[in-house]
Amino acid sequence: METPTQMYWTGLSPDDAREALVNKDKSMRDKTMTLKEAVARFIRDGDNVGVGGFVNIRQPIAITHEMVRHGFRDLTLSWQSAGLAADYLAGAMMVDESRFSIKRIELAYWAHESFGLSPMFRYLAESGKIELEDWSNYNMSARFKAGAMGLPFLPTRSPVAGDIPSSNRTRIIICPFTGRKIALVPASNPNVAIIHVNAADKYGNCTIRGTDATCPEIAMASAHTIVTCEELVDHEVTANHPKDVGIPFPAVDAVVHVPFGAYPGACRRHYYFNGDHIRRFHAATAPMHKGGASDDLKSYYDEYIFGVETFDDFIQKFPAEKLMADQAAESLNCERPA
Amino acid sequence: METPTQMYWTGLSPDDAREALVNKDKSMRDKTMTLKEAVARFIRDGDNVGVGGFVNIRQPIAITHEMVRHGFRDLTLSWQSAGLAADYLAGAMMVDESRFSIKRIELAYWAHESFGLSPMFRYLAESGKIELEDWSNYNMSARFKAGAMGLPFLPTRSPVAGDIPSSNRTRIIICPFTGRKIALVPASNPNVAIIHVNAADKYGNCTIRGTDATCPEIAMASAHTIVTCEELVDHEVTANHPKDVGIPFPAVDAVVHVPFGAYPGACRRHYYFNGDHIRRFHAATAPMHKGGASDDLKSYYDEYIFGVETFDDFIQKFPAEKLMADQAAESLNCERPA
Amino acid sequence: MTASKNYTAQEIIVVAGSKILEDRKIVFVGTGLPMVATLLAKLTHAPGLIPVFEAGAIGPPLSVGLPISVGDSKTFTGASYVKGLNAAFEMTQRGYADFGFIGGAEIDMYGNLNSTMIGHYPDGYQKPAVRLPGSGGASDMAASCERTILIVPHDKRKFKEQLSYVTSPGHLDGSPNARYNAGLQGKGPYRLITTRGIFDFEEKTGRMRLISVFPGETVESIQAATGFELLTAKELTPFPPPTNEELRLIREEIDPAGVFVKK
Amino acid sequence: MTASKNYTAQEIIVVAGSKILEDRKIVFVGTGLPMVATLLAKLTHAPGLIPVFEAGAIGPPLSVGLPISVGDSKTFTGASYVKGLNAAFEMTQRGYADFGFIGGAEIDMYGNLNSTMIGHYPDGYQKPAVRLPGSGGASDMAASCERTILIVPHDKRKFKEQLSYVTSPGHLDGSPNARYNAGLQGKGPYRLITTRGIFDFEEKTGRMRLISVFPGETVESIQAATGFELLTAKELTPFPPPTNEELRLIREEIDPAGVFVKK
Repeated sequence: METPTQMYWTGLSPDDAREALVNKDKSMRDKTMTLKEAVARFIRDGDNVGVGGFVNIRQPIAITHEMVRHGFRDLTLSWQSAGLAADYLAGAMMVDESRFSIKRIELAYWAHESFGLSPMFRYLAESGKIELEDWSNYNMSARFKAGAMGLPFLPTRSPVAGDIPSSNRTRIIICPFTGRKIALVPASNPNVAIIHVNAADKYGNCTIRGTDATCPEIAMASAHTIVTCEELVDHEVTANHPKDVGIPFPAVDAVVHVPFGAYPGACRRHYYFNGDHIRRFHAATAPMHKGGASDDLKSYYDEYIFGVETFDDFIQKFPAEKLMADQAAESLNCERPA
Repeated sequence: METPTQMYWTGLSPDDAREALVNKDKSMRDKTMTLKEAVARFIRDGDNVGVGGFVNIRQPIAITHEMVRHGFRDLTLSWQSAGLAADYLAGAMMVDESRFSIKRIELAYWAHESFGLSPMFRYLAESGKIELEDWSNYNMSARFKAGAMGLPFLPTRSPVAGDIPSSNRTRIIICPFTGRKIALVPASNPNVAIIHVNAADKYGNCTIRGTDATCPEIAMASAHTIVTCEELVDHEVTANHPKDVGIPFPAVDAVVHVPFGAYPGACRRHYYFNGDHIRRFHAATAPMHKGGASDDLKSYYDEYIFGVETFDDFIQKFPAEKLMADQAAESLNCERPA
Repeated sequence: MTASKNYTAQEIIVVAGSKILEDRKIVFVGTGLPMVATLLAKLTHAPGLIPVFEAGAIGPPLSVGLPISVGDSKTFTGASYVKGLNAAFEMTQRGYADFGFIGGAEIDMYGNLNSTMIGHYPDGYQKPAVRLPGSGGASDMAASCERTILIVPHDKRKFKEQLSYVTSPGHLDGSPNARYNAGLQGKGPYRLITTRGIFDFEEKTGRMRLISVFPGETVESIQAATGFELLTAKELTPFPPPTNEELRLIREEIDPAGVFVKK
Repeated sequence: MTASKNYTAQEIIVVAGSKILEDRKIVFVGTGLPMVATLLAKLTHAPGLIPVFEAGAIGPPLSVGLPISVGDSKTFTGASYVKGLNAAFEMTQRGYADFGFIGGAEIDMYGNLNSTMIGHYPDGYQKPAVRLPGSGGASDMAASCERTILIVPHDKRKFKEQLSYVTSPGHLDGSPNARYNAGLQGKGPYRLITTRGIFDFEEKTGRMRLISVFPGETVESIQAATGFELLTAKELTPFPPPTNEELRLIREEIDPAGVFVKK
């Protein structure tokens, strides 16, 4: 615990992250483009990808589908708590490792709360196919925050004890002010952030409803940020409710209008979970857990991801009745007039 | 720079601040009271008082007037950039040190931007009457933030060089992750925060327009918080625009409805600066700078502070025409329908 | 309110959890049974209880029903303060959470919990026998809530002398001031609720101590389901079965769909 | 656009400052002349310039007129992002500010600035001869903006071999990598604008170097008003007087009340 392993950075080091931002075009310009274009332009093999959302809330599902279609190798994935976005990327690796592969995961949690464990996580971890680095939710949130603040680390009090600090690059020091132990967690500056939001203007100012999760921090920490939004709105709309803007335009590189972009997960004010489809997706991994082939999972990907051109085509596979029911369920959650 | 003075805490130490909060009643209850009651109940001689607002924007002027009427001794005052709130407390000391006294100031800036220097600051500092600890704006903001986060310190990159770090309790360390120098600034956990906001509900949820300054951090860092508000609103109003709520109710101990509570400074959406009165107040210190008596300043205090019962009486001393003109000027600043 | 005999293990856990919560305090609520216990407490003896969720909702009334995720829209509607994870954990680290609920797949006698992996740590860390979800916010709550309430189903496989991995620190090795010396905040595990009874932790040793026995269990039956030696309080109180009204609230008002409390 | 001879020292400073700013870049704006220079740049060659203010406004259009404070309501109306001081400085520390304007009461040959006190530091710190306002955000901008533009009225009393106090670090002692080694970010002082001319800082030595001379000044007159030896660029360009259109913009459009640019 007191003798951590040699320091290394995944994604960008603090100095490189600063340099990348200094040299980036931070101007207020139209950043709208297609998802295909955004993914091809801002993600590279070997990148550290920061994943927005929280468990199955406002996860960047559309972006992960497009990433799978594009194909990437040796990614590092970083998040605090993830569900479906992680599953879609991991499932692609289970289907065809030569086409899509994850090298490493820096995480606090990968499962689905009331929808159960992630069979993808269990499969990849228990077969030793991915490098793991465990942190706590606050650790990962603070790491992104440190990255967003231009700092090499933040101090945290949790968890300074137990086995998490020795699973990762935490350094425990004696606080020079109090004499008590305190943890320092190193910044995370991903190469690219993938984030879904409620609304954005063409410049990239993002309105977030309900949980901010750690999306603002991931966007500000990353060298580039791809944003999908339920609603693409006029700049005047975002500027009129400025405290609702969670991510400011200079942090964003691509804005893509993708309604239902977090589906079958949930998105506040737009739609609640489609638990049936989450379970159906998970069920496709069952044969592989028994040592069987990937045929079922491959069929799922062939039907829902490789078999469609865009995420909109994926959404069109759901009956309108179901989509509207999930929207209606969310209306009840929000208790507000339309 | 590398061998800082022995550590000491002003206000509460991190451990004491935690203990105080753990033992405090954090329930959701009606916290409205009079300003007299709030000041008498939550401020003590010798306290470290965290001052909200920024220069002359949304400073807690009404609270400082009541503090002066009450009388306190040996206060420590902490802020990033202050104007009139600092002046009113300091002027009281210049008028009668036995009735009101400041022992120490932890600050980044004390002046008035376009309204010039603070004659109170110059007088007290140049006569050696107060202990000074200089920081930068970000230092003080980060110190309150550390206090609000329950941390003993935050790292900052500014200013790790120059004379500021040796003027205060900054410790410069070698970052264990990068090998570069970085500053650690100790938390500030004041005994009490004094803050003016745009709107609050009776529980203490505070809506802030325009700059948050460092008000949320000061409130969350302090053992107790007194809030004055331009508008006292129903809880439903604050809860309907939750991202506008900058300070949550558990951080607040007293809510006082004080329209014009930051006047003659400015408050977004409510009123712009009354520069004439700021200059008139400052002019009352002129004889003291020439080694003369405090009669002019005493007259000012006798008329505007000691001569009135409440802050509302102070406001009534301004012609309605002037108050309305300052409100009208602010309407033009905000470019929005009523 | 007559006692019912038709209740499940999850139902008595929920009732026990709700009774430990105090009115007008702040409780950091994790997913699952803690949500149900919090709602039950608010509907019974603790209407002024203030829930906090790690995704960033402070003080929601939970008037739109039982959330199925801690980041769920239902946790945000009507909340006083709506931010993200950093804000929720910063407040907890500061001392705003009087109580926190934590679960785990394994527990030891000091209330340390494992929710990361089954296998050998550190050698088998990169290829665990069973990979669990990971800490999520549990280790943060364990580190910084003032008092934690642990919930673990009670069987010998889960109540272990030695955990595979310590995710959420409890009383550590039970030594004096162990938590403070390690840099942790808060008093640590306050109560443990299992499927068999309720426990506290002896102040001097930090060790798990049986204080209340659920209907149908005895000191012996509980010890037999535990992989280490249990302490037992001098005055052991039997825990009453849930009342019909409590069961009605759980089954009809709080979790009618059986999302967390299976029927 | 014919040249005018009727302009003030403040006006030529504003014009010089605006010309150094680049279109589509982010500038961290301090109170006073930097606000006027930023507005002038936006109205002339840099309509896409993005102002940031330390009180927490990112990218306001400044369409409601000249602010008189960096926390002024006028800096917030129409802004894209509205937070507080921590957010503004965190973004700057991260690298979001391409330029920052800083002033001071004293400057040395390396672009270090004093805005804290006149007197002896540290002995006289607690009872200074003259107490100045203090750093405010100046030392933070000096530490973390990518390039800083300094503005100091030019006279011997202010251009000193040795400062009373270093508030805002510039090129420190001018040694190679001095800023990086001290832990600072960004390239430091990029240009200095005075009442007499424009300066850069020699890369190798970090020393102040005259690059452009204002009308009516010479290398000699400027050196005579400077308390240390100035470097001079090989090709010294005379700075043209403000145009009538520039003066009209300043006097009629930007600061008609003469809040910062005295008439």
